Amino acid sequence: MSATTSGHQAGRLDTVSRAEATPEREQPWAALGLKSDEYDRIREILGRRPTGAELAMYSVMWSEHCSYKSSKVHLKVFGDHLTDAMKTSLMVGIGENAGVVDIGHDWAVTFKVESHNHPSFVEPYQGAATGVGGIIRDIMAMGARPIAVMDSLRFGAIDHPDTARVVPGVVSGVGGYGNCIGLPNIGGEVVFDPSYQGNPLVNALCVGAMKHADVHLANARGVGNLVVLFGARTGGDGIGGVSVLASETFEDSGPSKRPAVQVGDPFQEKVLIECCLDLFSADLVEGIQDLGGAGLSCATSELASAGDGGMLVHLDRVPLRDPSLSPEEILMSESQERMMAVVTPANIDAFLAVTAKWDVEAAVLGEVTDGDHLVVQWHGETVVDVPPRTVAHDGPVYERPYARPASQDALQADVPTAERLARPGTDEELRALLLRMVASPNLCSRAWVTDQYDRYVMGGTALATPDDAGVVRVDEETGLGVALSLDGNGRYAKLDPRTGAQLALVEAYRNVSAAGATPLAVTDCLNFGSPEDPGVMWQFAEAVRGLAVGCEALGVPVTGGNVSLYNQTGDQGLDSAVLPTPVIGVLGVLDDVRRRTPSGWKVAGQNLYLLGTTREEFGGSEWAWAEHGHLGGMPPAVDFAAEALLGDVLVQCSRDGLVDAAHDLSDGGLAQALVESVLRYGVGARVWLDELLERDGVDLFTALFSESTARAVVAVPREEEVRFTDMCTARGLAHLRIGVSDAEPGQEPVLDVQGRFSVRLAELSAAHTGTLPKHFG
Amino acid sequence: MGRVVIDVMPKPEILDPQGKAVVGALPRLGFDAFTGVRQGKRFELEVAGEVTPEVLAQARAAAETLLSNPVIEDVVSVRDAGAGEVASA
Amino acid sequence: MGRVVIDVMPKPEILDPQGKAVVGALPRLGFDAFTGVRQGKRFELEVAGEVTPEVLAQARAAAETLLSNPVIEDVVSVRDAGAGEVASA
Amino acid sequence: MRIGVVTFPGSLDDGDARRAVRLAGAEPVALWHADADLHGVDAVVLPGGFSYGDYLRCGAIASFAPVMTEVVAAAGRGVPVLGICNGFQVLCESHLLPGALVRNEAQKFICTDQRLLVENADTAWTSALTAGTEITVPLKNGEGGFVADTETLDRLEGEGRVVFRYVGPNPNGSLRGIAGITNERGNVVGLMPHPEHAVEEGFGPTTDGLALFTSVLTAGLAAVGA
Ligand SMILES: Nc1ncnc2c1ncn2[C@@H]1O[C@H](COP(=O)(O)OP(=O)(O)O)[C@@H](O)[C@H]1O
Ligand SMILES: [Mg+2]
Repeated sequence: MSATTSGHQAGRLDTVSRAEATPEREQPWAALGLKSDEYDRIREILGRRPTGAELAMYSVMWSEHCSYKSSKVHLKVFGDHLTDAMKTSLMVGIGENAGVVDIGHDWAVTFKVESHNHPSFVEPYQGAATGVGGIIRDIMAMGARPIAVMDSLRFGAIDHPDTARVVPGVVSGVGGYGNCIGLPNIGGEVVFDPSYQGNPLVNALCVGAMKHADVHLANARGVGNLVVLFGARTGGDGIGGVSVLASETFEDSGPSKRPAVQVGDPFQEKVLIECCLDLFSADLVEGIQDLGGAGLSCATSELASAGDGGMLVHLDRVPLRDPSLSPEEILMSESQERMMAVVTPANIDAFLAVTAKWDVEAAVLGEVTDGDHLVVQWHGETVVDVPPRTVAHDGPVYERPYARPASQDALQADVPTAERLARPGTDEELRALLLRMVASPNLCSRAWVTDQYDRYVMGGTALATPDDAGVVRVDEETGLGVALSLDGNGRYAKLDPRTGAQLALVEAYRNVSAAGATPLAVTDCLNFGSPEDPGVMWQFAEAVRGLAVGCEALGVPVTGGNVSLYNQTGDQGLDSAVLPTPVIGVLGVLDDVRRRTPSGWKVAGQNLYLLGTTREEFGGSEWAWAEHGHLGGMPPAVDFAAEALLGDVLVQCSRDGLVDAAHDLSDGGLAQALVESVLRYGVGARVWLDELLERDGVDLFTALFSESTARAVVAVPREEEVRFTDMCTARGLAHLRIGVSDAEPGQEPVLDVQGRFSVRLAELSAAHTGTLPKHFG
Repeated sequence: MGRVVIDVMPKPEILDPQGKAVVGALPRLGFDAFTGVRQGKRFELEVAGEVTPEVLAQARAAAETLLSNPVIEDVVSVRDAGAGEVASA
Repeated sequence: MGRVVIDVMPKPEILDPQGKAVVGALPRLGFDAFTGVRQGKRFELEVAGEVTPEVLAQARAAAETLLSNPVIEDVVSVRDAGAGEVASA
Repeated sequence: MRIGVVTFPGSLDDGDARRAVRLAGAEPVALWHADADLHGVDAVVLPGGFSYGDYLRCGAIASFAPVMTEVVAAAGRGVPVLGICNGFQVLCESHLLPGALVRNEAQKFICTDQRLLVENADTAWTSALTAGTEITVPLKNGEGGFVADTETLDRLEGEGRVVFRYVGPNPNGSLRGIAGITNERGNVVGLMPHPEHAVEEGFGPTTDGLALFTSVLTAGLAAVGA
């Protein structure tokens, strides 16, 4: 270790002056993932060859993950579809760590979803845990107190041996971090599909709340202000490729081994949250930034380029966990649980007193300068001297070729008609199908997963799994709060990426309104295969456009998100890519979360109404997949006007107390919604569907399992019946009484489809809850 | 009846939050001699008979697969408890 | 730089859910030689200088107070790692 | 009445415990782990969470916090002390209560709405409940298995010091289904489930938990007078 230090002192350090003196020196730009034209551009920007440290910074900041070089040209579409009306509640939009939305009463919320797919395959527990930790820091960096998390998980086939390795690890990692840090987990998704074999998707969402005045931005302003790094010590985490440089620089005293995975320390992050909130409330922070991907390279270059001057950083002041780290590696390290703040000299003592109170290590690394360069020094020698914008924002932009795959037509033509895929004929077959469907991997109870997550901590959870949306209180005085739902459907998106993205959006929108909340804003995580495949790039471009158009139609802006590319297990292009999987989060607001609508009925004797109309739509359906392993045709049609109307009515029902329960219809159709609602509180139902069959011209199988959109089931108390139906009629929303919640005293509760078949709740429940424990213990 | 002892430690380069918590607590209790702590696991496996070379081989294999996570942990030793404490892996 | 190793094991009469889980999993992986497993902890404490008798005394005290809970655990050994693996407590 | 709620680094349910105290009609007082001072409170709650990450043993490092010296002394004087989840673990590590809590038998964290049988309604924290009745409050823990040697278990049961017992399937492998216990004097109570998450209509499964916090309003003042 001291050998390494003496290595630097022996003059091996690749300083700026050395770079100027040795322009011909060969540099491992290719090993760092740079293309030759990108390397040339760096030389052009600097007017010399970069130092090793500079090369490290550019290479990581210009990577796909940090620079969005393949996706940028498409993401612009969100801006094109942002209307003035959509901007009204948007306080901070795309471009910051996370978007900020005004929810009234001087409160704002910030939320974002991010992926941690690859690390979760390599080491499921730590990969998932650090994914949760990372998104929480993004939310903290906005000045907010994190108030809830959600997780959207996709795994390979449920019975594949590797799934048995990945699932328990990921689930306990999400829980291990979230539980220990004390954030309620209020919802998410669990999906199984062979396309995610070897490439699971782990997307984590965090939402935070703050007063308007507390919104913080990541910028370094004010010459003379100090740059402070605080939190965990810096180790060799996640520096992977950059070790190439380290070994070049220190030939004879090679650095010690670098960790293959990052380990999270949720306790450190919990303390960091409380420490940050103390700092914010004492107004001791001018600008703040989390350290995530690309660590100090990202934080310093982003803070500096968003500021009004330059920045000087003494890298040797970074507290290290591993003293053998080289300057390049320190710049690159992705050690978790660290933050960077800009603090005035007048406040620094007070700042350090707060960090000391929380036992959080802090180091003043440098200051904001009146130049316009980011300068990094190592024991007094300059190793980085760059215009920060060129690192943080002026990365390469690719217009990657994209083309609709030739196979798309055949896929869409493969419609799951009755001739092609056998359907149940008799009532007895329908009953058996219902039991199989509720036990199928994607429709069965998620309790095995969600029972490992604390949903009660912080005392503000008004709804959580298995309800349609998670609902948490923001303000204890008024009861003001937010609802969130996170949804995606890769099969729909595979059949038609544009519609698929919109289907994810409308489902999340519907879930939030079913809970009684007014949808306000959107975040997204776009998980796709390799952008170098034109077919994948087409899927991506289509999905982004679909989403942008959908957001405009519904009047809800995208406030931020994340793109995850290269999700695939081989190099077979489209065929080895995961299903294109846009995961969409919608946030809604409730003036009083106690008015939220739960998804199950609690009392007998309430009338059940089906809202919306049913068509025969089985393309990409859970039925086609679970029963026949079939994926083809077109996904269900999207009707934004119908979704908006349904949403409006559901929100009004909650406000006026017209319904006691509401459950949206999505995967698995009406049958699944009915089953979930009866099982929620153990109150059965008697259902009659003849009128529906007649009105919509469908058969019972279609009525039960079709996945038509813009539908929900509600439970209406008898005394509200007239007001409720009058409102639906006045608003022009199709509504039909299809049954009654039912609990005969002294009798076992049942779900009864009148005249056709009947299932005891105990039997339904056994089928529904048995699947995950059977596979994962 | 024999016994095999297996020691597993977090890899030195990997963050060890548990050891970190302990090293922070020690000085507060007046134990000021220690500059670092790492916390690992110790398994004691019982066998009905003697600890034969076959048993030790099984123990070694179990240590590498089930009892440690090679991504973040090292198997430090696998040994016959009866044969005295001799480091062997 | 010296190192002290401390081993802590659950008391034999106390329920050890982790050991129980391991003993259940071993045969499923084909490791059939083991009749019982207990999972304990191994601490490695670093000292700046040598492991003096004072350091060992501190380590022993830390083992008995902070590093183990006498209701459920026994300190199995506290030893100087440099001095070979010699059981000592 | 003023009830102190201790915050250790890593405490999570301290805010919820303070809210429960307030809803019960008392004044919550935030206590800091590093202060060797109880600020004259009439009762103390050690809340749930993961103090110091619970990395060594649950509650182990917290039990050595300066504030715990005062809590132990106050408990000895008869001041009511309630330990919830991590707080229960701290009480055991501090030897204010016997036994210990180990990893759940199923090796998984569990969060569930848990039915409990009230077995002792004579403690400082349960006088507003009725022995023999059931309550339902959230349970959420990864290391909630209560263990003690047979002699201790027999004594706890013989002396009526089992305060709460799990109803239905044993959620975490606790010996004899024990969910909460008290000391001989009945002023110190520890339990794994979370009454503070069941104090408000609309949040949590019931409001059954409020009774623990109202119980101490009468018991607490008597004890402090003593
Ligand atoms: N799919 C997307 N949709 C909208 N905004 C996105 C998307 N992906 C990334 N962004 C935005 O681009 C910015 C940079 O993203 P990212 O690098 O993930 O942020 P961070 O550096 O905070 O992790 C953020 O403001 C993010 O919200
Ligand atoms: Mg960020």
